[in-house]
Amino acid sequence: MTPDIFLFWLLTIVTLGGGLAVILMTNPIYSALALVFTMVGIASFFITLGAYFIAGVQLIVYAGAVMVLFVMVLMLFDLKTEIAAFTRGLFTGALKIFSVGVMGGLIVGAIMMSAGSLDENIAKVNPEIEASMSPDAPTKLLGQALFSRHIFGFEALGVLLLVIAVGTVALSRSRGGTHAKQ
Amino acid sequence: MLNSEVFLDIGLNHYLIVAALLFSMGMAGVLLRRNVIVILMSIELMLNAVNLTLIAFGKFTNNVDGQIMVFFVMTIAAAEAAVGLSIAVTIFKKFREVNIRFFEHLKG
Amino acid sequence: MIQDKNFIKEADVPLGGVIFLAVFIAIFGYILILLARFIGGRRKNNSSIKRDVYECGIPGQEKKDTKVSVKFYLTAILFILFDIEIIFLYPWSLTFREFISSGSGGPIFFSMMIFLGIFIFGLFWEVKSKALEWH
Amino acid sequence: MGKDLFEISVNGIKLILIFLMMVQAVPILVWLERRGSAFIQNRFGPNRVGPLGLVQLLADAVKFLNKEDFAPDKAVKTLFYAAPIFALIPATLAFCAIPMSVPLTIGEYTFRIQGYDMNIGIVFILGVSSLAAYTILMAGWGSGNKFSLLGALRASAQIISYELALGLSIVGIIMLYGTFNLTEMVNAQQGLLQFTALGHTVQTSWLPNWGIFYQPLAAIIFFAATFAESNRLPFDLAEGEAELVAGFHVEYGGFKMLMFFIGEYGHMMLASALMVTFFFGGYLIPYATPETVHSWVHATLIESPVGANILTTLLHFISFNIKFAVFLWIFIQVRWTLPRFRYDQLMDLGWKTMLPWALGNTIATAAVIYFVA
Repeated sequence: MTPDIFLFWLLTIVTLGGGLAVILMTNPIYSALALVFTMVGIASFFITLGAYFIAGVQLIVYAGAVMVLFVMVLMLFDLKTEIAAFTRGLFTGALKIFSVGVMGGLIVGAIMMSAGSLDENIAKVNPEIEASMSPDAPTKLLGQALFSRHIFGFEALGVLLLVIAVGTVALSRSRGGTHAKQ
Repeated sequence: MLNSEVFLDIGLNHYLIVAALLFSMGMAGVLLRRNVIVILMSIELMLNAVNLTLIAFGKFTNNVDGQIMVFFVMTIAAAEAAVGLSIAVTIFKKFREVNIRFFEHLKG
Repeated sequence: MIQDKNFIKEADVPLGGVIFLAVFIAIFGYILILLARFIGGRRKNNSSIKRDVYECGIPGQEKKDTKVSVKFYLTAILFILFDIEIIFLYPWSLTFREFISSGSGGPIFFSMMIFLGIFIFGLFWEVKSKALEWH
Repeated sequence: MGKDLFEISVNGIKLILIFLMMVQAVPILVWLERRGSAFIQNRFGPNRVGPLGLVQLLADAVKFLNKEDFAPDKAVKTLFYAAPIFALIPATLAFCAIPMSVPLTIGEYTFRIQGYDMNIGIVFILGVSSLAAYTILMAGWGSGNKFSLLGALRASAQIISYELALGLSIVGIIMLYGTFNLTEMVNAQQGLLQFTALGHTVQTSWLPNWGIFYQPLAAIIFFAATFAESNRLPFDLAEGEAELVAGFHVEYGGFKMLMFFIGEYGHMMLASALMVTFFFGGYLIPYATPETVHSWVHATLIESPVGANILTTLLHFISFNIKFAVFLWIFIQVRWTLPRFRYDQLMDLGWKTMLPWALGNTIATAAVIYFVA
């Protein structure tokens, strides 16, 4: 029972618990904080999977920026615990839960079926990372791949972010703004 | 079925199943909840489940493209959350209460 | 003796230590609060005025929800967008020297300068469009 | 976490010791602050309780413990109590990643004088310290008070805006050292200042090879941004203004208030430790590399190898603490010398001056590395 196996099961419980809490909590602020918990759990999953830089990015971008926006918006428009948190109608609700269960079951079944299809002779640990002595080998690998083969995608994202920045400012200045001239 | 081998050596399937469960939770959240902001959060949860699958495949096939894909998915997810929330805010200003059924009254 | 390189490879990111420390601090903080509640003085005067919301002495006039300006969430959105552009800078700055030494530094440098150009244009537009005006 | 049980337990105790060291350092810093401010304002400061008022802080802690544990009616209980607990976590997690001395080798074990060695040092510290905005939002929302909510939103908006400038100034540092790992950064700052420009190397004889000489602008921006991160003056708009009284912790009293202080001082300690590690050579003694110090100690002072190891580690730990104390004093000094910003000046400074300057610094560093070095 080496530590990192125990760690995996601990993280599974934390992340899946957080995921459930996001859906079941009636007060949206509690579900937002549960989502922060899930994000940190997924960042720890990335660490156990060896993608250290992506775990750092997940912590900074998701847990540190996107969720702060969610919590801030929820607090700005203080939504009390709503009465009608879930969809009305017992039958439609049950139908939805049933369809989600079927989909989840199909995915898990597909995973179990394709258990052995991944050929086993892939080295347990990435040879390039193992070879280089510097601690930043995994991130350097990522950087080299990102800027040698995926430069176009990287530039396209730069333009996308500019478009979003302009869009949200225009959207927020629409007539709804509290300071807008009604 | 619960022999110790399943519990002890963590393979690719364990990560995929965890990601699948997270994905179905996100989908259930989108279907069941009425508050626009909680629906956006469930979409974030689904996107994170996809990220987890990408990274798991990246590790077990020693290929770094999975991590680059996660990079791009994160950017798009953050952009989507930003735009989605500003729409939800404009709705809140008009109808003083954020609920999914107000979306039909949007013009244009 | 002092600085052997391969020592770093042993556990790249000791996640166990991080989780253990976080849990320990949470328990430590919780015990502190319980301690303060247990040792703290008994509630002699528990009038409703005391438990009212603190408004510099004036009894609270209105409910909690207020009209709060839109600037806060706009800053948060712009923060996310510019934060992602900074995140792209990290792997670039790490591998910048390797790319130069391996000869192909030119395209990397100029592609990042284009990216930073877009970043600066976005920031310039935000400043000019008075989106961040905290009047 | 360690090869066998002994090493794991040592690592665990080390983590707890670093956390307790931070919690213990807060009363000393508060005492230093009150005496320092008294010295500046030409008065005495606490000197009644015990010699030079040192026990005053212990008395304050006991007084805080005796305070009644009060929560207003409108407060959201769980968030109200979760906020002070969560205030301690980010600063300590980040502080434990900072190398404080040379690794100590006793027998076949090698212990590092730092909580844990991360191969993504800086990114982990940035990620964890970006979680600090939640404790403020939780406190603001949890105390159910309209003013504390407004104070919390202002404080978190301020922290967010300055995190951008912080992130960008760190890019310059990563380009300089070419690594995320803090131990590698400190090792890169050994010896004397030398750099290669257009082919030939320039060697100075008396300047140590510290980061401040390569990246002065990044150091200034980083230092100013960390002031805003820890809500220290002149950036403490959250609780400074007249109508906000005490900002997000207006409804807190007794020990919960003290925990917010511990969080704030924790961020202050983290900021000064990072300044020392990035720009002032971490635990290195200015003109000597760890090997020369070890051989000097082995030759002159102690014969036994284990003793020499311990002494070299101790010397480096003392050099780290001296630089650390200098920066803590600067943090306290600035509080009593600079006036407070208005809120729109504060946000303008963050978005319209520090961010462009940090961008300019990144572009300039990249250009110098590409064209010159």
